[in-house]
Amino acid sequence: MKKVEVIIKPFKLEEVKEALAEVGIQGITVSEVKGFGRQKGHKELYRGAEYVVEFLPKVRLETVISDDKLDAVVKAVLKAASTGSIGDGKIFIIPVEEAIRIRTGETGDNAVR
Amino acid sequence: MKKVEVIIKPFKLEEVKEALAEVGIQGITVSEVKGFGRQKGHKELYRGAEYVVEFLPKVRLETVISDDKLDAVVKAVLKAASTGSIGDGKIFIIPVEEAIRIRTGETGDNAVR
Amino acid sequence: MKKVEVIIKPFKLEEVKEALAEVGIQGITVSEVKGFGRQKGHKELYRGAEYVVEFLPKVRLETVISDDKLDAVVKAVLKAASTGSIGDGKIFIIPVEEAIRIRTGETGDNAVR
Amino acid sequence: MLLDMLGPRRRRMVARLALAAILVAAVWPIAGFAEDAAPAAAAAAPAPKLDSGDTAWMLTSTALVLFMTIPGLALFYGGLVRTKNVLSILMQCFVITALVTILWTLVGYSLCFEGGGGFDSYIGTLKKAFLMGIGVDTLAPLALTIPESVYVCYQMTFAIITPALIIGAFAERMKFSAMLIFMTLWSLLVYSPICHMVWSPNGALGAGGLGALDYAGGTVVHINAGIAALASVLVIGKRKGHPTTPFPPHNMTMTITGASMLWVGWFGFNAGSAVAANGAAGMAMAVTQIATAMATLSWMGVEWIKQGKPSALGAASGAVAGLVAITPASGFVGPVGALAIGLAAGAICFWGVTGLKKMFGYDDALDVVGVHCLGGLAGAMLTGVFALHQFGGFSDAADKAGLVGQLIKQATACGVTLVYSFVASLILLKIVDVLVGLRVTDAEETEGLDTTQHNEVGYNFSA
Amino acid sequence: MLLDMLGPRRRRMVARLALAAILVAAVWPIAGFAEDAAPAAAAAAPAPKLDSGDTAWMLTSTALVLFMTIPGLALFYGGLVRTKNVLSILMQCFVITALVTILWTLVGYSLCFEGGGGFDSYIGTLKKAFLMGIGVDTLAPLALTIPESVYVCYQMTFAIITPALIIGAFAERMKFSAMLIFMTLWSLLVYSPICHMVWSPNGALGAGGLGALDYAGGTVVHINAGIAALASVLVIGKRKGHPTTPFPPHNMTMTITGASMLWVGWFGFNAGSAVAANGAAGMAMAVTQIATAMATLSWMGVEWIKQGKPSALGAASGAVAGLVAITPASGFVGPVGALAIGLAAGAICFWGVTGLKKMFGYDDALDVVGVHCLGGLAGAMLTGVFALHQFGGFSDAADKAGLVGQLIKQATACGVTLVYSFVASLILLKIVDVLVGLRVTDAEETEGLDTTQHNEVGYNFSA
Amino acid sequence: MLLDMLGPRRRRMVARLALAAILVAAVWPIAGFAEDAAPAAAAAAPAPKLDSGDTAWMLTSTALVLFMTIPGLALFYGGLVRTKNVLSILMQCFVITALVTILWTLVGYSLCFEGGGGFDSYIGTLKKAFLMGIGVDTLAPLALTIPESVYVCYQMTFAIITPALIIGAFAERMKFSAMLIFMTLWSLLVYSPICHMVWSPNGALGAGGLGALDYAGGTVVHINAGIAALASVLVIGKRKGHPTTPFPPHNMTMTITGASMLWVGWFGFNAGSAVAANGAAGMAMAVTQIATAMATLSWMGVEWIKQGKPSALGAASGAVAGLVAITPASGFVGPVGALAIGLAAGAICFWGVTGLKKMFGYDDALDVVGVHCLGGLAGAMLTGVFALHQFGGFSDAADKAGLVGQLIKQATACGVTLVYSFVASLILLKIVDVLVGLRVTDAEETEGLDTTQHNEVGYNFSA
Ligand SMILES: Nc1ncnc2c1ncn2[C@@H]1O[C@H](COP(=O)(O)OP(=O)(O)O)[C@@H](O)[C@H]1O
Ligand SMILES: Nc1ncnc2c1ncn2[C@@H]1O[C@H](COP(=O)(O)OP(=O)(O)O)[C@@H](O)[C@H]1O
Ligand SMILES: Nc1ncnc2c1ncn2[C@@H]1O[C@H](COP(=O)(O)OP(=O)(O)O)[C@@H](O)[C@H]1O
Repeated sequence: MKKVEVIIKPFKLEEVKEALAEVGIQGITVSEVKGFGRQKGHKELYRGAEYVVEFLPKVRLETVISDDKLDAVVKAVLKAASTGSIGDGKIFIIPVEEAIRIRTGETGDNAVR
Repeated sequence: MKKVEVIIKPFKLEEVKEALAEVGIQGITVSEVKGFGRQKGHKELYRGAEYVVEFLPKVRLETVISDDKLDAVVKAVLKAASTGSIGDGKIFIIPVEEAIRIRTGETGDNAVR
Repeated sequence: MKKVEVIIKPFKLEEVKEALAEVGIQGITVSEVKGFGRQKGHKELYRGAEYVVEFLPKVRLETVISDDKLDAVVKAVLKAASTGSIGDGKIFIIPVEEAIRIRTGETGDNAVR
Repeated sequence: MLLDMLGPRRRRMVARLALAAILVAAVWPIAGFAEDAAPAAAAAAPAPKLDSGDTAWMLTSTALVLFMTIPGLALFYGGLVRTKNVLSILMQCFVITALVTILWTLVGYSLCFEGGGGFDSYIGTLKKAFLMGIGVDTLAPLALTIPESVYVCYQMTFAIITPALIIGAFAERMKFSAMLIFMTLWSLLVYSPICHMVWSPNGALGAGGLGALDYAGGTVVHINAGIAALASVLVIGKRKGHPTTPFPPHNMTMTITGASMLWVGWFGFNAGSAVAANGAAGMAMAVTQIATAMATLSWMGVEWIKQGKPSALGAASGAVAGLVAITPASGFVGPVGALAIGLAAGAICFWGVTGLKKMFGYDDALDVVGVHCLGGLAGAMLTGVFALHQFGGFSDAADKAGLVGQLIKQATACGVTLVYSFVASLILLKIVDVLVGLRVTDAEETEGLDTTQHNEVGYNFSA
Repeated sequence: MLLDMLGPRRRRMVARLALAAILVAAVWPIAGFAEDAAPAAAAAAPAPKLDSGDTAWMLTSTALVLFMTIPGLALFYGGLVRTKNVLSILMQCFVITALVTILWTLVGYSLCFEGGGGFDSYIGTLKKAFLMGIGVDTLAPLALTIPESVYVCYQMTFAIITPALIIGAFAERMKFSAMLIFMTLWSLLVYSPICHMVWSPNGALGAGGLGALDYAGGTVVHINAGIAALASVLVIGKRKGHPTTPFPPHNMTMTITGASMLWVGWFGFNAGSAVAANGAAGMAMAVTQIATAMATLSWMGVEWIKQGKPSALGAASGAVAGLVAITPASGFVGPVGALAIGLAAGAICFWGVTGLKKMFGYDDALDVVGVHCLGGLAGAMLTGVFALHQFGGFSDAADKAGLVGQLIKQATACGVTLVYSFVASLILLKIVDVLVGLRVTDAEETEGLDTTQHNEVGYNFSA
Repeated sequence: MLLDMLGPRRRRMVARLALAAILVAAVWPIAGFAEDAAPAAAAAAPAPKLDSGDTAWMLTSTALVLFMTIPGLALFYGGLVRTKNVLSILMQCFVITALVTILWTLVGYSLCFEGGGGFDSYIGTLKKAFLMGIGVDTLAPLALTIPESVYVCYQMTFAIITPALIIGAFAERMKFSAMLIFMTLWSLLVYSPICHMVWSPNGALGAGGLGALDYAGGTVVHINAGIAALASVLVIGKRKGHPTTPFPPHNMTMTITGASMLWVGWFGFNAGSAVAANGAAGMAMAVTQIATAMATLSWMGVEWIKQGKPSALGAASGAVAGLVAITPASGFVGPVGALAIGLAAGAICFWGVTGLKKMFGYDDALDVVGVHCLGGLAGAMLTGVFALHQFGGFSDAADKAGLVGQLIKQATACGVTLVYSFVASLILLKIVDVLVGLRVTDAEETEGLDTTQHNEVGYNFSA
């Protein structure tokens, strides 16, 4: 199994979620993160004090999938999340040794199906 | 070492934390996430516009442990987090190559003890 | 490639980010987490009911890097994040199989450069 | 809609109890119509005339007291619950405001203030149901320098805040529908008689009867609401997790904001109770301010000593305790009395929400008992002391009764209110429980009242 | 600064349209100066004298109505938008308050209330521009017991809230600069004539003209703002994502707080419209409270039945609907009329924000049309019914006109307001669109108005 | 409790300084009792009579000014700090309200307004300590149409807000205990004499002395608080991280809400300073509204030009700047003067919080110096201009003094206030620093004042 971690622009969440659903992914965990990268933040001003917001709001999706779905998932994300402009984000693939569904105790691919 | 990532229902946090403490786990990092899975969200209505809250609030616990504790940890979580109803969540086990305690520079199992 | 996950005290964020920039790391994802460890929380009191805040606010930085940068990164973090007092946090190193830049489709080390 | 599914056996029980409720409810109106006694107190004076200054102040006071409930009390209470229940609190305050307004218009005002019926010691008549007979130019029979329409509105705001205070006790677990039914019954069957007994010229407890002093609502509002609150938590039970899990306030800034609004709005409550813009109103404002300030410092001091640090919630609670305690006294005591009452109220109510509550172990979520019932009792009794001229007060009646005499009157009025309100509230709650069930299910409680009762959430910061 | 980059062709167009705008703008003042007609209505009375009670109440009412816009309306609206636009709402309400104050001082008050010009049926003169001639001791010509300075301020607060209401419709997508220009024009060219026609002694629609009844601003404020809101959403278009993406409120506690403040402040709006502290003010307060309460329950009931659960937003919306609908009626109807108007308003406006809006598919972000326009219309028409003595009202004029007669007058006034305000608003919006562009770019809309227009964010909880 | 651990050497120093403090503190009361001079100004008039309208307005004004501090100022300031310090701000405002109320009751009112002692130019006597001699029917010696109890309360709200303004400067780093001690001393030893000098009939700076004009507190409240704020940041030092780390506001919606409440409440401040419901009050309200609006637009304009975008914080700051600047002028200037004062105030204070602050590099956390001190100075000087009839004002005294003459008077009063308040504040702060230490530890500052001083946190959204 693999964990696919995807960092995207917040307003792309809906689209990526749907793209994943289309390739049969139903389990996703989402968190709000702040990103620091090539895309530069905007300036805010408070009473003359300039304040550069370097960390931009991003959304992280994580989904653990069986190895055979990896390609489809990556493709789906690439398509749905890309705007072509800087700051679109990244996909990271991380090995997962085991997955367990708490409710049933199912393990392995069954747990993430 | 392994990282055990657990996604649970928010109100189970206290119980799972205690269960982990009982098997000797003291270091945990917790974050609020939103989950998308088989458990369906509720509907909210704003002036007649229906709004399905698809992402449900979940809590993620992460703990990095030495390999020998893995079984105990998994068992403890399974017991504490399960309500038997859909949406109870998942456990993922991910390999960790190294852990370092920032304060002391200790590494490996010593760092997570 | 490796993912370096760092849990630090919130007010250290700025310093660690700069230390990472100095060793050439430009891509970082940051999230707010709550930590449970040896450092004990403070007590809050609400109308006589004592309430121990066990989970302390921490910040997690994640950065995916090419293997050759690992040493420099760990050293930079250790130096910037340490206060010598309990609760300074941890560094975890996790294997990453692949990284993809969504905007360009670049993969591997190129994606995280 | 409102009725949940019931089995046949339970349904029969419901029917029986509903019948009982209707009977009880019917007593008052019938009583009210029974006899059209002679015209009330006032009359005969040298042709009463509207005073625009008094009217201006009473219009303002009405706005101030309404402001106390929405948004004041709503925010004070709302900040103290968990995030998942914040809207249920705001909604309850808001809808109680609407509900009681209608009840008051239909029969409440008449039952409270239109005396002259056969049971005039206990309850009014229905002669002014639907505000019948109140025109643009009608002056208030009990305050002949202002229009009756203003008097109706001003008193209405008291009838609104009293039930709204109770919701703090059973917060985070009562069904919205049950709350509505209970408050309807409570307003008519508990608030009306108590209010009439204390403030109507021929009421059993007030100036025309026993002679207990209650300037702005120590018994009518605070003891009444506070003891009903106790009844409600005894019937509905503790929140899941109490007392092991802590329930820290989800938004203390909201609570402090609400407390500040209560403080400011309370000027309408107490200084407005002079029903005129004069020296009595001025002094009532002064002593309100002084007692509140003193109670704030008093609670803060005790907390600082006992718990090591002074908290914002403590300061705010102290202020509310002071406001509650000075309420019955505010037209009768002077600055020194106010200092004493404030000092006592802060310390006593601190004990109420820590010691007393722990002692008995009931789950009064937002401390209505410890602050309003206890603070109201302290205030009512101390009024019996500091209203006397020898203690810096201004009440000739109290002087005449003497210290002990007046204290007995005060105690009696408190006792009657405590017993009647407690018993009646218990009965009404049991009835409502049988009718629709008081409490949400365990799952609903865990999920929170906002989504389960109202299909909404308080905050959506990441939307 | 204010002008965005324009191509030469577009620039020419701008020039032409700007010219047109200036011409339109110039008409009123010129008209105003045209003729100094005979002194207005008042005069001749037995030496008018300031009444301190009336003055006290009007000072208070002014504060209350200002309180309705900031922070009341700002919070009510602010809570309903997404987090990234919350400051834009607060800022718009705040700056409109400042802007309209200055416009009012310069010419607005004079245009609205200083009649006697050649077009006295439609617009005032500029004789009191810069508040010229208003001294410390000048009494208000239209309310001889209070200083004119107070009258100026009181009416100013109405001129402030009316444009502020409109912003709810085009929320989350209009440029701040465009909003400022539009509101400047709208205030002068739409609010002023409508206000003059309805409330100036010789206005075409009010007591000295057609005889339509509008006590506190059903046409002037609510229908006027509501229909301009419709115009604005037709011109500016839908928000990105509408209607597929949901836009849930980001902070319902803020919205309920704002609604509560609106409710309390509205006492200044309606009871203040008596311009005195007397029985008329008192009755206006009473019926305001009753109608609002009834509308709250009415909306809640309909929602409960139709959608399964009563929501806090529903209750708050119902209250606002009731407040809107009772506004034109508040000086003319009695308690029973208030109950009826409230009942109707809750149900009608519920349909306005669900049925009507869906039917036509416009994106009125915060339901200004459904609540203010529709509620205003309902109120205006029902005023024509319940103002009659036979339906519990107090208006001799309505009695004289008869039910049908008065309804025709009401409908006419509504119609004139609807048509004039809609058309004029459309034209002004088009002009502003050409001048600076009404709408932010797609990218700005996605990022949110707070950072793109104001360089700030609403919340920084983790800072 | 309050005293931290001290070494023996330091303890000796404390003892010495405490002695000094007590001596200073003792001067006033002793002075006060020294001589019971002849009855003050008033008297002799044709039997003064309470006016219910004036009383109504002053009761309302009292509520409005209290509303400015809690929750107004508390929210305005509270939103601007970081999340971890929000409760410390709310708590400080709340407890200062309580503290000053008690001080005022005990001696403050008497020191400020009960003249006739041997040092009547500088300070009052203690004859009315504990509000002795003030009964229900006592009329205010300085405002014979209202009860003295109301006058006491009204002036109390000024004594409350003045120290509360100062906390903005040293926000996020002062110990709560130190703040309490400092404010106690400051209220008695700085506020009392300045207030007496300006507003007491025989005060050295006011109408009976120098003849400087200060209608509602330009010197007494704003310059006084503003310069004390400067003293406080010089003594306590910068926040950790200043100026490299940005400290963005944690909740701008809270700040805008607070600013709105300040705006509305300020009507009580300025129009209330007429101590009557008459034309003077009306005109004060009008010019307050106009100057505030103008300053809002003025700050917004400057910011827009200088920094590319207009911010909500800028608009709110501009409004406060305008309110501050019009305060001393509000009873003397006309609409045109108000426009000018507003225009100036917005631009000057913008420079105060950007240019001036950067120039000197002090860490005035929430810009008390730049807005209140500078705005107060601007207002005080411009009062000397626009109070003259030739500039649209109403002050005969100013006309008599002539432009230059009046400006010198104004400058003198400003100068005296600046010097006395600055020096006295510096000394008091040093004393408190030695006594208990002014500043929290580095670790506490990092963790935040909410948990370290009050054991609480502002928000618990995920609870
Ligand atoms: N090496 C990395 N490790 C972890 N997160 C990264 C890394 N590089 C980028 N990110 C995340 O991806 C987001 C987008 O990256 P950025 O460099 O701004 O643009 P792009 O994805 O177009 O190269 C960042 O805000 C950050 O959250
Ligand atoms: N494949 C997955 N990858 C990541 N997170 C998942 C995955 N499947 C489920 N989750 C997380 O677990 C939560 C519970 O899953 P769900 O399918 O609703 O019920 P159950 O755990 O009973 O199967 C989800 O809300 C989501 O946060
Ligand atoms: N084994 C672990 N797995 C995951 N997170 C951990 C682990 N141990 C510690 N942490 C995180 O690191 C933080 C600091 O750890 P703590 O034990 O308090 O102090 P120290 O890092 O000095 O040993 C914790 O609050 C927690 O967030």
